[in-house]
Amino acid sequence: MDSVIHAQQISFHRHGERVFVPTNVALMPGQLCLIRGQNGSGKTTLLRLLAGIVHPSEGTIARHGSVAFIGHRPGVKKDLTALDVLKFYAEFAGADPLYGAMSPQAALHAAGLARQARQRAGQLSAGQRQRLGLARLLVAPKTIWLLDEPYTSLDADGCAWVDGLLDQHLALNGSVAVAAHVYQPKLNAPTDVLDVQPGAQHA
Amino acid sequence: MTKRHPLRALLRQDLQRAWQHGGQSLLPLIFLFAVIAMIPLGLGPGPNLLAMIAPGMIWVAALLASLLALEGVFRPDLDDGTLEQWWVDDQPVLALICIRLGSHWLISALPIIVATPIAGEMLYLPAEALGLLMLTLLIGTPILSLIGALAAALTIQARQGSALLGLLIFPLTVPVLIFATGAVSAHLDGLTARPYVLLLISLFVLAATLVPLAIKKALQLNLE
Amino acid sequence: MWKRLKLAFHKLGSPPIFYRFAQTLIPWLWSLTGVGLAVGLYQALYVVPPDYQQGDSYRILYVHVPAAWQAMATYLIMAILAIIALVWRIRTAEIMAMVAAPIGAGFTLICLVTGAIWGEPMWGTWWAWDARLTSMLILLFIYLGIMGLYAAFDDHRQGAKMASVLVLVGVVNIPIIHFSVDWWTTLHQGSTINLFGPSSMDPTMLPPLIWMTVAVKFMFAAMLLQRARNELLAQDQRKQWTKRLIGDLIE
Amino acid sequence: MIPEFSYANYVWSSYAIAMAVVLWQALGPMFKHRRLLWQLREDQLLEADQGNTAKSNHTREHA
Repeated sequence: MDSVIHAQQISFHRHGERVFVPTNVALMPGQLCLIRGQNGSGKTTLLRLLAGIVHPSEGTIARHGSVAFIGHRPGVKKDLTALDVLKFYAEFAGADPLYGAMSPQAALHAAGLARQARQRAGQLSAGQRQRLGLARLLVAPKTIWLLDEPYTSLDADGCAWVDGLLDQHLALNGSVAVAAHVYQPKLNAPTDVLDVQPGAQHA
Repeated sequence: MTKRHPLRALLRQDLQRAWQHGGQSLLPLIFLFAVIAMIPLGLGPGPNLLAMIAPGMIWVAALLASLLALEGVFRPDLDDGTLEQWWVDDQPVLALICIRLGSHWLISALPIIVATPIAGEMLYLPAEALGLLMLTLLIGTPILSLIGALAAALTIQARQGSALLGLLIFPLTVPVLIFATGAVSAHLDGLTARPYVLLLISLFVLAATLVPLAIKKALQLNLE
Repeated sequence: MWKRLKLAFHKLGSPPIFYRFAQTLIPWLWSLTGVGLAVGLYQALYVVPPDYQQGDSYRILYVHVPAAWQAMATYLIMAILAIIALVWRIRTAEIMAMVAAPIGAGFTLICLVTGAIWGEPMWGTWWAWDARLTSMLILLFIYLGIMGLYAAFDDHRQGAKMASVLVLVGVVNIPIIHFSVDWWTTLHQGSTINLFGPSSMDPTMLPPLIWMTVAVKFMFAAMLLQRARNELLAQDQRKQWTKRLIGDLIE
Repeated sequence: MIPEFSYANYVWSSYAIAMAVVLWQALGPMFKHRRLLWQLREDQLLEADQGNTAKSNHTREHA
């Protein structure tokens, strides 16, 4: 089977210096790629490159499949209700027909936020907001999930819920790239590890 | 709901949020009236003088009012991580920018245009100039929104961005101000306002084609 | 040819090479400026006869006009550098575009002040909303805006990129501003006395203008390289090449 | 030596102001360059010094 993301020797230059050492990424269907590295090693930048938010300064990226990206900041408008946030994403991002999309209500339920549906996102706790951000993956499912520190501010239950989401997605032949530096996902599926090295000085 | 409608979704969300903010969305309008009310207090209530300067004053007040809402055009989206979603999964970025500009104009500028008759009445604006003044506002305020949004996109991460906004915007909006008020005074002098209105329209076309590209570039630089 | 040009371009893009290049060029540029100014000023103040209409006050033209030309030319150069900076991401172009703004603002200021001084004996007022003076005033604000935007970023390179976008927007806008202001003054003043126009210049009055204009061009180049050299040094304090440079100076 | 212009005040003051702006634009960066080099040199000497003392402390501890 062909890879859904194929990146060759990509890197990004900030201030004329490489953020990380040029890296190859080959993400296969049904595969999880765990991106590791110290703080500031460029995990976030690598994920943003893979998502297409920034363009690589060197190397090439080919994507085959729809992409969902959940960054540091989960992309939740604080003045909207939890339900409205998900309704917006269902319409804004749409669902890949390969996967069954949940209704916003069902997704809230799955994320354990059924009782917070009418609350403004600004009133939710950080962990709840993180769950809400991740629930986007259910209302607007995509083939490739790019998740930047999805376990941030989640409790043990939340981490297990995310692990479940990932397992389910991988079982459907979806692909996931996760940057995580504390919690390690506990999954059934094969996990590939990619270590990001901070960039050396670029002469 | 499998098909995506990013433009519709964004427009709906923007309008919904403006509606929820209620009074806050009307701040530019309130500010406009505050400025209008200051003018007779500063210049004296003489109807002749006020009538003469009314078109220009309403335009300057509209320009100042348009500054107020700019903080909210892109900055909150960058801060909460929704802006980067515009670049994920081949979304039509340029069209999204245009939608955002459109909703911004609807929320901040349209109320001002609708309220112009009242402002005109307060400054003894000659009745025959009102229609033309509203027309120039209708064509000109979108240009202000475009230039303002560009300045906002450039200053998102700047220190004291809001203080800079005015300095960046005013020189660029000089032609709009000149042609718009020129149209009205030509009309009041019994001349044709046509060339001014046509120039204003071509300014709008030029701005509408070029500025969104510059905004896209500026936002992209912010995401790097 | 093209390839060699491109190579030279990239070489100049390297900070230490650019620094040394500027270092050797600056004294030459200042000397040429000095020669040009000496000849130009001598001709402007001693050689050319007084104008039969304006008396001697027209001599202000020899600073006013070269400054005005340079104020506009600087913007054009800045715009070209901004394009190079945004498209090819060459850092020295970025820096030169940014340091061009204060220089352009300086020439604009000279143009405005000398214009105002000229206006006093001619119009009887220091400031008139004359089309050219007004456009220059707006140009000054644009320069200040670019400088302000660049200075408002802690990250110089981010600031330079943002300001470069603004420079390019200005390049489209400046002719429109000029045109609109022209229209505006004819609308509001009927016909102004055309003071600054090159309407009927006696050929004997021309040589000093040429000398001064050329001198100002060299002056601009010298100032640009001077400021760019400083900016490069300040930004690269922690880089190897500056350390080596300082090391050479210590010995 | 100085020519007797009509409007002499206007002519001389505009030349003087132009000269002042030019001098300010030319000399400012020149001084800044000197200051920068001086400052960088000082930083570097300080750094080298620190390196030396650190080394000598180290040897002392060993002794």
